[in-house]
Amino acid sequence: MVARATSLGVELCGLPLQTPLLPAAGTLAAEVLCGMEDVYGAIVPKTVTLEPRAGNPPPRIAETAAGMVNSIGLQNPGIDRFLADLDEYDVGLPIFASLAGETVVQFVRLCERLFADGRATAVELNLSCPNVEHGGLTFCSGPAVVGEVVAACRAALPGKPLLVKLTNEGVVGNALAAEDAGADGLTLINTVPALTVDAAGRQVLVRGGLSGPAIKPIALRAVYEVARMVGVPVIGCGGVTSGTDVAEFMLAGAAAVQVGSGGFVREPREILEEFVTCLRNAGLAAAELTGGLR
Amino acid sequence: MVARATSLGVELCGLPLQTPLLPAAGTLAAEVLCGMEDVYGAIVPKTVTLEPRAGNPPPRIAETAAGMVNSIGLQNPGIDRFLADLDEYDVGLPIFASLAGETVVQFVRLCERLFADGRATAVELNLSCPNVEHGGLTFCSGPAVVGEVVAACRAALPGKPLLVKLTNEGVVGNALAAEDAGADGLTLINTVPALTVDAAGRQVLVRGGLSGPAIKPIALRAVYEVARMVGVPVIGCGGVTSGTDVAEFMLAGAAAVQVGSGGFVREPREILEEFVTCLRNAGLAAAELTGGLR
Amino acid sequence: MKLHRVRVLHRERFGDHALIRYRWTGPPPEPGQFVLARSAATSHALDPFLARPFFAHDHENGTTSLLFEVRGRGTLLLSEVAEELLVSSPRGRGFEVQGGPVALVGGGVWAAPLKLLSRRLEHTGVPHDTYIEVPRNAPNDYAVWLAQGYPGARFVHTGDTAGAPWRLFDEIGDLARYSTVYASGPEETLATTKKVSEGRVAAQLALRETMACANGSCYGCAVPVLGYDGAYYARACIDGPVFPAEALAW
Amino acid sequence: MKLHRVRVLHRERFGDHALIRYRWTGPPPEPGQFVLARSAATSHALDPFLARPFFAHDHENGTTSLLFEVRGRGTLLLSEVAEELLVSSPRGRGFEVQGGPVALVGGGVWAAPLKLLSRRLEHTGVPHDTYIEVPRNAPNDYAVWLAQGYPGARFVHTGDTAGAPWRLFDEIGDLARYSTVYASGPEETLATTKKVSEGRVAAQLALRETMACANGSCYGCAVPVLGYDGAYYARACIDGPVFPAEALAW
Ligand SMILES: Cc1cc2nc3c(=O)[nH]c(=O)nc-3n(C[C@H](O)[C@H](O)[C@H](O)COP(=O)(O)OP(=O)(O)OC[C@H]3O[C@@H](n4cnc5c(N)ncnc54)[C@H](O)[C@@H]3O)c2cc1C
Ligand SMILES: Cc1cc2nc3c(=O)[nH]c(=O)nc-3n(C[C@H](O)[C@H](O)[C@H](O)COP(=O)(O)OP(=O)(O)OC[C@H]3O[C@@H](n4cnc5c(N)ncnc54)[C@H](O)[C@@H]3O)c2cc1C
Ligand SMILES: Cc1cc2nc3c(=O)[nH]c(=O)nc-3n(C[C@H](O)[C@H](O)[C@H](O)COP(=O)(O)O)c2cc1C
Ligand SMILES: Cc1cc2nc3c(=O)[nH]c(=O)nc-3n(C[C@H](O)[C@H](O)[C@H](O)COP(=O)(O)O)c2cc1C
Ligand code: FES
Ligand code: FES
Repeated sequence: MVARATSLGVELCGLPLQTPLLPAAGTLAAEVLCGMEDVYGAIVPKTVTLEPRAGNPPPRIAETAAGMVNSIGLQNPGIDRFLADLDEYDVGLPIFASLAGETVVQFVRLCERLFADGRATAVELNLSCPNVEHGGLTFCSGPAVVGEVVAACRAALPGKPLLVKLTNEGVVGNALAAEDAGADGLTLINTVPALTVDAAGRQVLVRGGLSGPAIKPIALRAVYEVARMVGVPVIGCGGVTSGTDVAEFMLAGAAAVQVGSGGFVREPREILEEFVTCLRNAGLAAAELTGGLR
Repeated sequence: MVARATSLGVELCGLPLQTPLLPAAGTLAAEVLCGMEDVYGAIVPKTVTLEPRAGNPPPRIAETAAGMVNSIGLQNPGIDRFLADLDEYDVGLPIFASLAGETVVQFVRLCERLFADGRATAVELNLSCPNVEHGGLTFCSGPAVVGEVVAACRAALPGKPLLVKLTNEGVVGNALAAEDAGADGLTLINTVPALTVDAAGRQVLVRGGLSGPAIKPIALRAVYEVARMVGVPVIGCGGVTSGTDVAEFMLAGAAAVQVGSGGFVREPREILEEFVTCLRNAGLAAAELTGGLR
Repeated sequence: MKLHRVRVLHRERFGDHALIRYRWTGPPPEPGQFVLARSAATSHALDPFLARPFFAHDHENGTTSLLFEVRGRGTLLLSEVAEELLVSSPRGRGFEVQGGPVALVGGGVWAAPLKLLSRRLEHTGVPHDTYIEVPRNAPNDYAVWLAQGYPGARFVHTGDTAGAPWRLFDEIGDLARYSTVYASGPEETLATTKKVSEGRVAAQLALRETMACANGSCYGCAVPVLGYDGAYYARACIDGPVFPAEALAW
Repeated sequence: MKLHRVRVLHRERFGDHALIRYRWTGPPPEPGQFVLARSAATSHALDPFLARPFFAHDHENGTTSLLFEVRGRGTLLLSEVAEELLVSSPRGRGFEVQGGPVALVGGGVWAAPLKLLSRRLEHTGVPHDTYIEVPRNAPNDYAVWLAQGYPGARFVHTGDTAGAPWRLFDEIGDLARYSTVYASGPEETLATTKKVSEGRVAAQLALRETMACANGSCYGCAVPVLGYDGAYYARACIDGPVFPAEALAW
């Protein structure tokens, strides 16, 4: 119901979205989409790679103060199976497919497959994955690498909105490089590299990425700094658990907002309803919040 | 009392410390040192600059999920007054003076003053401050800048232990550069750039640095990655609020551990006592924990 | 994840073990299913971040109960400050109940889901024996306290050292007289159950893999299992938390 | 910061205002001093991270009380889940009490420290009048509830719009008949007090600057004041929270 209120709609890269809320990649399975049709503006499936990936051995998650560290290792069935099952994600909303490769060529191959298939409305490049051609540094390790992979994918996706998802480290330089290379939008931020230690067991518990409320101030800063510098829309992501959080990200400059681990502890519909209350109190439409700091 | 137990002692850059616990720079005023003589291994006063600094206008702090963002702006009375009052920090423990400059020359000038004065046992360079010669990027913006300032300070402090405190961003490269340039130890990490937004007031609340438990997994990761790469000791810092946290940092590779904002919410003595309990349970001496992952 | 606000009806502590009963009028839990729980009083706080998973210990007349060990912050808050809880609906795949006779094998507080299972077996007339391992160093009256929940169970005092589960199975004797062994206990008990049951008797193990989303979204609760084309990681929250022993690639 | 575990003796709510009394046998608070408080029940949780500062509202016979507005997570937890509190010793520089007659000027719940101040004035025989501003849109019996704490106080119903404090001072009339005005209220009330007192009467203002360490370490609670050589930032936690109006560089 809420989602029908016109004041919730936003435009992203020329696409009208019924709400500014999106799931963050890797945090919402197709199995739980039912009943979410009016909550989200678009659906972002789990990142897919060219080949199937088994993922990392457990333990894969550890709770931390107001957050969690995960090391899933991009477990996914590969692009063939992904496309075969893509309709499971179809709840009448645009689908933004999240892609990751180990080489630029793999990224391009994935884009070509997505483009040929045609069902995904937009593509989100997950650049926080290791680049095997650069000694395992991620595709976010610097503007040159970002520019290269984004330009290559841009060419493979004529006319299709291309979002680029970045890590916090070096975010301003990487964002500018992505925009220069043709990105239509930027998703900020992926998880922050982190570690948990089991002191009693004297072992590393999980070496992975930090998400959740703990990183919200870091993500807000990234959105704020980047939105001032680029001309393309920014999608905020990191630690959203409430409607106020959504408003904070939009005020900081985001055109839309992703909910990741916050969806594990709150019902996304409740987050949206709180956001509606924020809008009512402010007497503003969702789209008016973006960059609406006084 | 606790502090006398020999099993708590560690060695840092050739200095014997009675405990591995230090206050983080800027988080413990001289006024509250009384009674802390047996808790800490050394005292780290607030960062001092060449000239007095008024600091930033309020609001300077905002609470966040399991943490806080601060933007104090290095309010301090300048090196003259600092040295005049330095004895206020003298509780019979070594003093590690934290220094910050806006140029390499200012850093060197500060080192010379400290060296001439002689009372500080060691120096900690706070490189997370803006470098006016590099368009306001911090002195942590890359290995070249780090190398330059560290080498210059090294030369100005013959024979005095030189610690270099780094930000998380680019920490491995910067750490290697600092070591190459002659650092005797590395303090990891300073606050993480962050932002808080007041959604109701539609304004930025504080644009500053995130500290507290929220960043502990990020700091642990930095310590872990750097300690594996360098030969000099690492001092862990970020989100410590308990004795278990101290143990986690040492297991991840830290030779000593700083308590910053955790001291605002817990009594440092209690943290040390919990750490003693950890050691007892493990049947280990403090120094044996460093890098003691199984 | 949708969490429902429910009223706590009863709260009990024994040492570091806690029993909580709450009003639950939603879909009743199947044996071996779990719920997520957090203290409603502290739900404004963002730490602890995740809700905690617990097996449904029992369910009767609109009352569900949880039996758990107080380990860290989450369980401490649940055991102390919670007039009201936030709980999920029962989730996951529980025990599959077929014919009997069957054996229920539990370890201490982690026998939790066996209570609801034995109620179901009682109800459907499946003959079953219940064995519960109690560490030798447990307080004297621990078994007595635990026994309230498991009428007719046999409490086996094992050593607190490694190898304890083997002693348990020595006591149980020939497994071939059972059609299925249902196990819920410490990791070692589960592993031993898998070993001793292999080729002799079907076994179903209730796993307690760390979870985040609990709805299949995060792939955090990975359990290595054998599929048609080799081993892969199943998700304990939706493919389990109960797995057939032979499916586990341990 | 050392926090002490204390028992809550009494708890009261009126709308979004709360009154808490706790047992305190440490050094008694001076009027205008503050304490840090957090709920002991949730002290294992790391969020909310910081303890919350509150003026000592009252103190008598080993019982300290706090009067506060329930605003966010911290005050909500304090008002709901706290059989026990963790509190600091009274801290900071409070009101300086000299001769009289004096005026106490408060705004709603934020008049909190004036209660202890009036007790002190009563005790030392300093004549004083108390004026407390109540927003016109407050519930009918709000002033009645508040009045329990301030016998003899005059409750002035102001508008809820900007300019309210001016109306308050209209009611108070000529300030020159007082030697000091002590003010504790919303920011606007403090600012207005500074303005109207300038050159007429000494004024002392109780500030509620956001705090982290509360012991002078973090420089987070900066208040711009006029020093010998120009304006600088004082620390509200140790140089205040009460400041002479003329010292403030607002
Ligand atoms: C499906 C399922 C059902 C469960 N049912 C029960 C039950 O019926 N009764 C019961 O007592 N417990 C049960 N558990 C375990 C229970 O969820 C954990 O003990 C609880 O989450 C710990 O929370 P805490 O905040 O107290 O501890 P934390 O503070 O989170 O952790 C305390 C210590 O335990 C360790 N720890 C926490 N969780 C795990 C884990 N899953 N595996 C290994 N180590 C861990 C931590 O590393 C830490 O050292 C179940 C778990 C699952 C997944
Ligand atoms: C010395 C001192 C004495 C105080 N005495 C009293 C008292 O006697 N009675 C009383 O009701 N309050 C008093 N306060 C204010 C009280 O500490 C805050 O209202 C409380 O900390 C809010 O905590 P919370 O967790 O409920 O709100 P939060 O969740 O922290 O915040 C709720 C909202 O209030 C805003 N907020 C929080 N703190 C402040 C602040 N200091 N200034 C401006 N906005 C803020 C936040 O931005 C947020 O929008 C005092 C403050 C100080 C520094
Ligand atoms: C369990 C888990 C799995 C994730 N998987 C992916 C993924 O496949 N692709 C991706 O781009 N980001 C992935 N992320 C990162 C999130 O999309 C998001 O960027 C990050 O978690 C920060 O947002 P949050 O704090 O709201 O969770 C994952 C995060 C979590 C917690
Ligand atoms: C209020 C405040 C003031 C700080 N001032 C300084 C400073 O002057 N110099 C410095 O090197 N670090 C400063 N820091 C950073 C801390 O020393 C520490 O690196 C950081 O807070 C992370 O540790 P923590 O999480 O334990 O607080 C400050 C931190 C805080 C919270
Ligand atoms: S807990 Fe997230 S997939 Fe199982
Ligand atoms: S609150 Fe830290 S200096 Fe005042």
